[in-house]
Amino acid sequence: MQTTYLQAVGAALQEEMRRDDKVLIFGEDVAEFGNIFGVTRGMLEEFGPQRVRNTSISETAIIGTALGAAVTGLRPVAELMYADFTMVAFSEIFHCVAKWRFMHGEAYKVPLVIRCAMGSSFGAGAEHSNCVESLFMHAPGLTIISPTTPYDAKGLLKSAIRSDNPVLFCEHKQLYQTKGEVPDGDYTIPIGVADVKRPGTDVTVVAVGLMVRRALEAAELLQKEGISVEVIDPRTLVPFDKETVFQSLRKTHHVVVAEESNKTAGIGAELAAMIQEEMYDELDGPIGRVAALDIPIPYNIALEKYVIPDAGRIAEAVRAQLARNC
Amino acid sequence: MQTTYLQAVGAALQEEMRRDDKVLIFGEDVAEFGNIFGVTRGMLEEFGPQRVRNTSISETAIIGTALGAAVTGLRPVAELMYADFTMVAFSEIFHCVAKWRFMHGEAYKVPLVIRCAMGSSFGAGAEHSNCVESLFMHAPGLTIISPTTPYDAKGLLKSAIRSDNPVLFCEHKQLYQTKGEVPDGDYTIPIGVADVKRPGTDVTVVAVGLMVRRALEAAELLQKEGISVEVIDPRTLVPFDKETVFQSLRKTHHVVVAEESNKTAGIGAELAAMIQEEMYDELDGPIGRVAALDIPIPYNIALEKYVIPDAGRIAEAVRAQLARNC
Amino acid sequence: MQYTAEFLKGVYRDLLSVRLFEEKQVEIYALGKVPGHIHSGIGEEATYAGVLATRKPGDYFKITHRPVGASRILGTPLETMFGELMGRSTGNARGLGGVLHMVSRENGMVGFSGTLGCDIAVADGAALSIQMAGTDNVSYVFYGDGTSSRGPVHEAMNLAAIWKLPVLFICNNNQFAISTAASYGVPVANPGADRAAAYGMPARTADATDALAVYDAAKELVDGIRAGSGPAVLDCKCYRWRGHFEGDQAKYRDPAVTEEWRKKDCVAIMEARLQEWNVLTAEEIQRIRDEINSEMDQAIAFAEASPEPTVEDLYRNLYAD
Amino acid sequence: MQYTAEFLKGVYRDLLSVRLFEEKQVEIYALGKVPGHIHSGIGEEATYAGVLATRKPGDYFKITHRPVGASRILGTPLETMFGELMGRSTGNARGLGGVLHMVSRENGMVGFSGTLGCDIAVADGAALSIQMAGTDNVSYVFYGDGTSSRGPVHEAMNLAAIWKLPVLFICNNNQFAISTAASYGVPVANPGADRAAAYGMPARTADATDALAVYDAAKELVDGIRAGSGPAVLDCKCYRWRGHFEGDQAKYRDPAVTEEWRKKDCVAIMEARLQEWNVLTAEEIQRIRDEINSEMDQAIAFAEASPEPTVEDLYRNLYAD
Ligand SMILES: Cc1ncc(C[n+]2csc(CCOP(=O)(O)OP(=O)(O)O)c2C)c(N)n1
Ligand SMILES: Cc1ncc(C[n+]2csc(CCOP(=O)(O)OP(=O)(O)O)c2C)c(N)n1
Ligand SMILES: [Mg+2]
Ligand SMILES: [Mg+2]
Repeated sequence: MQTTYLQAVGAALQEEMRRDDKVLIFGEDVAEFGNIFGVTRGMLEEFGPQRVRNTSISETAIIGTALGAAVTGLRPVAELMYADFTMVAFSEIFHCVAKWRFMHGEAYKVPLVIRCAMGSSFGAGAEHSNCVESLFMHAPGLTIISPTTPYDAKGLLKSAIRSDNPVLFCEHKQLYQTKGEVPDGDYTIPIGVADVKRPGTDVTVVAVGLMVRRALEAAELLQKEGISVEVIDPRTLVPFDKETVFQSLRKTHHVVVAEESNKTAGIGAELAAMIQEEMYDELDGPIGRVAALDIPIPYNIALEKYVIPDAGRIAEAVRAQLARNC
Repeated sequence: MQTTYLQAVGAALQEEMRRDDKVLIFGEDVAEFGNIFGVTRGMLEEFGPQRVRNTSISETAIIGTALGAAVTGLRPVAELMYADFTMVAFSEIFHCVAKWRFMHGEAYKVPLVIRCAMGSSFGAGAEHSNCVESLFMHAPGLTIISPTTPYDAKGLLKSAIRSDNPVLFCEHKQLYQTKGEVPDGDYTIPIGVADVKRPGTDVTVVAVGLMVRRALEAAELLQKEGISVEVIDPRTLVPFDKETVFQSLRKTHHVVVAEESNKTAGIGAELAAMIQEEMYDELDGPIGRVAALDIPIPYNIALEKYVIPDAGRIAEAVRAQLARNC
Repeated sequence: MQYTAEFLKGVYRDLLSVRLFEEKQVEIYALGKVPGHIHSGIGEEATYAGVLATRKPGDYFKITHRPVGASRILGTPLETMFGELMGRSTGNARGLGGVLHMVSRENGMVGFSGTLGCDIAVADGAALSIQMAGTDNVSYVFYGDGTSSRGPVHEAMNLAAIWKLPVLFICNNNQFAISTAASYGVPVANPGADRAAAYGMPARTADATDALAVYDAAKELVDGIRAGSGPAVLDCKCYRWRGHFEGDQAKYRDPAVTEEWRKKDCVAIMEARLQEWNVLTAEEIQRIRDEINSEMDQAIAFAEASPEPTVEDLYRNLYAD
Repeated sequence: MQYTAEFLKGVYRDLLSVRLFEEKQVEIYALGKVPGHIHSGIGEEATYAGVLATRKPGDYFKITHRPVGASRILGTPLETMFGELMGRSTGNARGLGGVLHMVSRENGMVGFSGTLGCDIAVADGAALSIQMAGTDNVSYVFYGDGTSSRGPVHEAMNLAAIWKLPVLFICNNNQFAISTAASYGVPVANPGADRAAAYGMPARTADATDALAVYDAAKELVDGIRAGSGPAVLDCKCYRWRGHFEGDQAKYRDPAVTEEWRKKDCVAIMEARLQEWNVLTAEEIQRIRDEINSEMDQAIAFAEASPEPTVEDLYRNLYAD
């Protein structure tokens, strides 16, 4: 069945709530309003006000409450309206949620999911457009998922809800209305397994979030130039599926990492550093990083588009890889 | 004059407060108590309760207040007791302080310094031992300084206070009692200039914070084995002095980055990614990353020591670099 | 009548200029001229017009995302406001900050954070500048009923209280935080005033459909602050006429209640009163409206004719030299 | 006498076991047996002994960094407590969590964050579990006067209030946050109770040199919570006898005042009263002391004989399988 990414997320929530009455969701405007993007529409009606709850504007309490609920046997799905707001509960996520089990012992289980709407979305400006994965990759103890298709979103959200570890689940705003095939009913996708979104032989592009789509566009473009691009979507950033990337690399010997966040200390920093460290001899050149410019996201839309990589910029980075071969 | 790092920080504060009555300091326990490490001891007596102020335990208010004070003409030095607490004011630093000028225009100047005591210090555990530079390297708009000697600490803190841009100034707890030569009176060190702490010819070690000392120890060790290590201390992480590192690399063709924070998405991730991207052809092997294990800092001191790199681990990484030459 | 005609005309002009700005904003948004998302503040103008009638030179101000037109009261040039709103290089932040950031430093505005609540303590900082300078100025900080539940608001109030900073905290209680009614999200009737005692601060509540009632309550608190009594809280109750953002159909609330509140229009109330008091005639009112509207039309034309910011503009404001 | 002898003996044993744990902690710290930094809670035991006398099975608890010995009241085995305190593999977190994290999940303890305040809402979450299960249990959360100024405390109280969660917020007001007196850092007299009205919560204050006074006040609030009236706040006023951490000479306060407070020793007060009421004799008291001390000495010997955690232990608790 063709469904949107938004519907897929909603279906995962709905099915998991039907399956397990320990699952409940809360956050700002998730009840009557069904969340500002409509993700939780209908949930209040089906599951009632005990399991679908609005909160006050209190992000630290949302996260803290989720943590306490998880430790005492519920499986909360906490929503932060925008991924940017992970930063107002940063300590609660980084110090508490991530390290709770480590600091208190194995009797403490933290089965919670933090969902948030991430990324640029045309004119949302410097405080409502951020991607945050790289910040939390530095927090041992978290699982970080960034799905890019309806199929992945549904299957991974189900796995996240069933996981006994805390998961940061990043939904991309620009993907909410994109469509894809999603089988009816229950299925899960294992956490920590990358997906080759397009096979290819010349250059490996590891793309995250919205950049998966742009990388696929770039691959299409490049095919016309006779360049075969393999696009890998890690889907989960922690744990990271190194092996799928390494396998690809053994074939292509060229890697470009594409992400939407600022370049400095972004996801690409970690991936490039890790790949060159572990696979140096397989590389025929430096790993390219395609990322947003190191600037807050500007309000002006033309400049917003300029700051965030497009297919053209990814294609350029791929060509630069191959130019080194000559 | 030989002074401690702690005294050097104190002297910089004192001299700048004497020089410019727009400078004031506030934070938890900075007044009578002189800060929990003693850095601001005597300041209240000299400058009075208007310019040396205790706050409540309100880190977001400390940062917000510093921002408002800076925008309206003061030059606040705000203290967060531990660097870990930057995370409780993360949004205020990342979204507000860093982007304020960008979001509001050039009429807005943000001359403020956030000082914090950083790093491991024997048994302080998972929430009081963190290094945070890499998190904030992802926030365009900030200047980030991590001095490692009394001389650097004093000169750079003065530059930070005189800067019209917001500065995160990280003081390492384990360095507070270390001594070094500091000239009497006023001098500054320019922001964004690295320092070659030890010249060498075989391998470049870019070390940050406490790891500068450990890298120097490692260099000493390795010298006995006939290996000549150049130790570079970036001193400021943003802006980063690429040229000094590149110059060294043109000579050694081998780089190891040493830091104290978790490896994944740490400082070394960015530096390794950047160096391989920009200087690939000068490299004779992969850039080595020496960092803390990807685990919260454990309370048990033997394990804390195990998690954080020591001179031996840096030396090993250097040897691994050269082993590739054969 | 306890107010001078001059004063009343000033308050009215402020009130109206916010209303007309807010209406204009909705209008040009519908025409696709605004790149970002706007939050209409129609119905909430009296909070600003009333409170800001107590201001004097040297005061500082932190406004919010609603009504953004309030920036006009403080003197922000319409050209830079519309420039910013429309993402043009003539905006105060060269079109990079956007709809939430139409401010002017030269008029005492300290800025705004779209991460609601994180900027409340910025007003403490401005008040600290005032306290260090030893003047009798005030730092005004506006925030919403929903925002009142955020932690940084608590921290900022606490610090202002212990340092006795000259801050007036103004809670613009429009009774909603997106879809969440204040009656649900806030466990007290007055999200500002009922929390003031937690910091030992004096507080007042005001009917913010009436700019003069707001002024009176604010004046009492501001006089105290200027006299050195430390921070205070003012609660202004009004109602958000439109959806949270344009496009929000506000199905989460009763249209009949909305209708009731729309009848208590702060602009109409003020106009009726000024006519009754013979301060302004219907014709004069119309003239003022026309004046403001034509100023805005000119500013919009100017903004539209302004160049988009360039790639060079991007880095210009990131760091000061 | 309104209390049973059984009850009084129980409260006394709790009080004393915290005191003796705290003393033991100071003692072994001075001997260099504790790797981390400890915060002595001597003088503050009555807050815990009094409040926790209202508990029943199924309740949840969030304690603080002071007095950490309170974990003992809830049943955390001394072996895992000293194991954790001394950084040994027999600690509840294998010696990786440390002095701040001596807890037991099986006794309802939800954990603690050394980033003060960030964990207050964890008690809301535990209360949510109770609310979903529909029992009359209570989630108890302790925090300090200094911590009361942190934003997350405000957020947690607000959310507990709007969801009517069964939470008892207990402010252990020992009058200091490191060197900062509550009289400076908190703008109200009672950092807990005086802020309860901001959330429409009932509140009580108690003299926390008297465990029974604490119990009485807590009981009233807890009965209400169990009956479904939603969250409440209890303020317990006591005094931190020692420095903030061991080594702090507390020069920021008047030793004469400290002396005055030391005279109001909650343990001595309880002992005198129990003897007066013929609940315990001096000999019985001594026997209880000896019993507790010898249990502790055994546990310390056990911990000292326990292996240090290994490198394999490091990753064992990071993720659940
Ligand atoms: C920290 C934070 N959380 C959530 C949001 C999303 N958000 C934007 S406006 C809004 C409602 C604000 O309510 P209120 O403070 O009453 O102001 P109003 O919109 O009614 O003017 C919310 C939740 C935000 N911008 N910042
Ligand atoms: C968020 C945060 N800020 C600062 C600290 C440092 N700190 C540790 S204990 C303490 C004082 C706490 O005072 P209070 O809440 O009254 O508890 P007490 O120590 O008196 O028991 C402070 C400021 C911290 N641990 N966490
Ligand atoms: Mg509102
Ligand atoms: Mg205290």
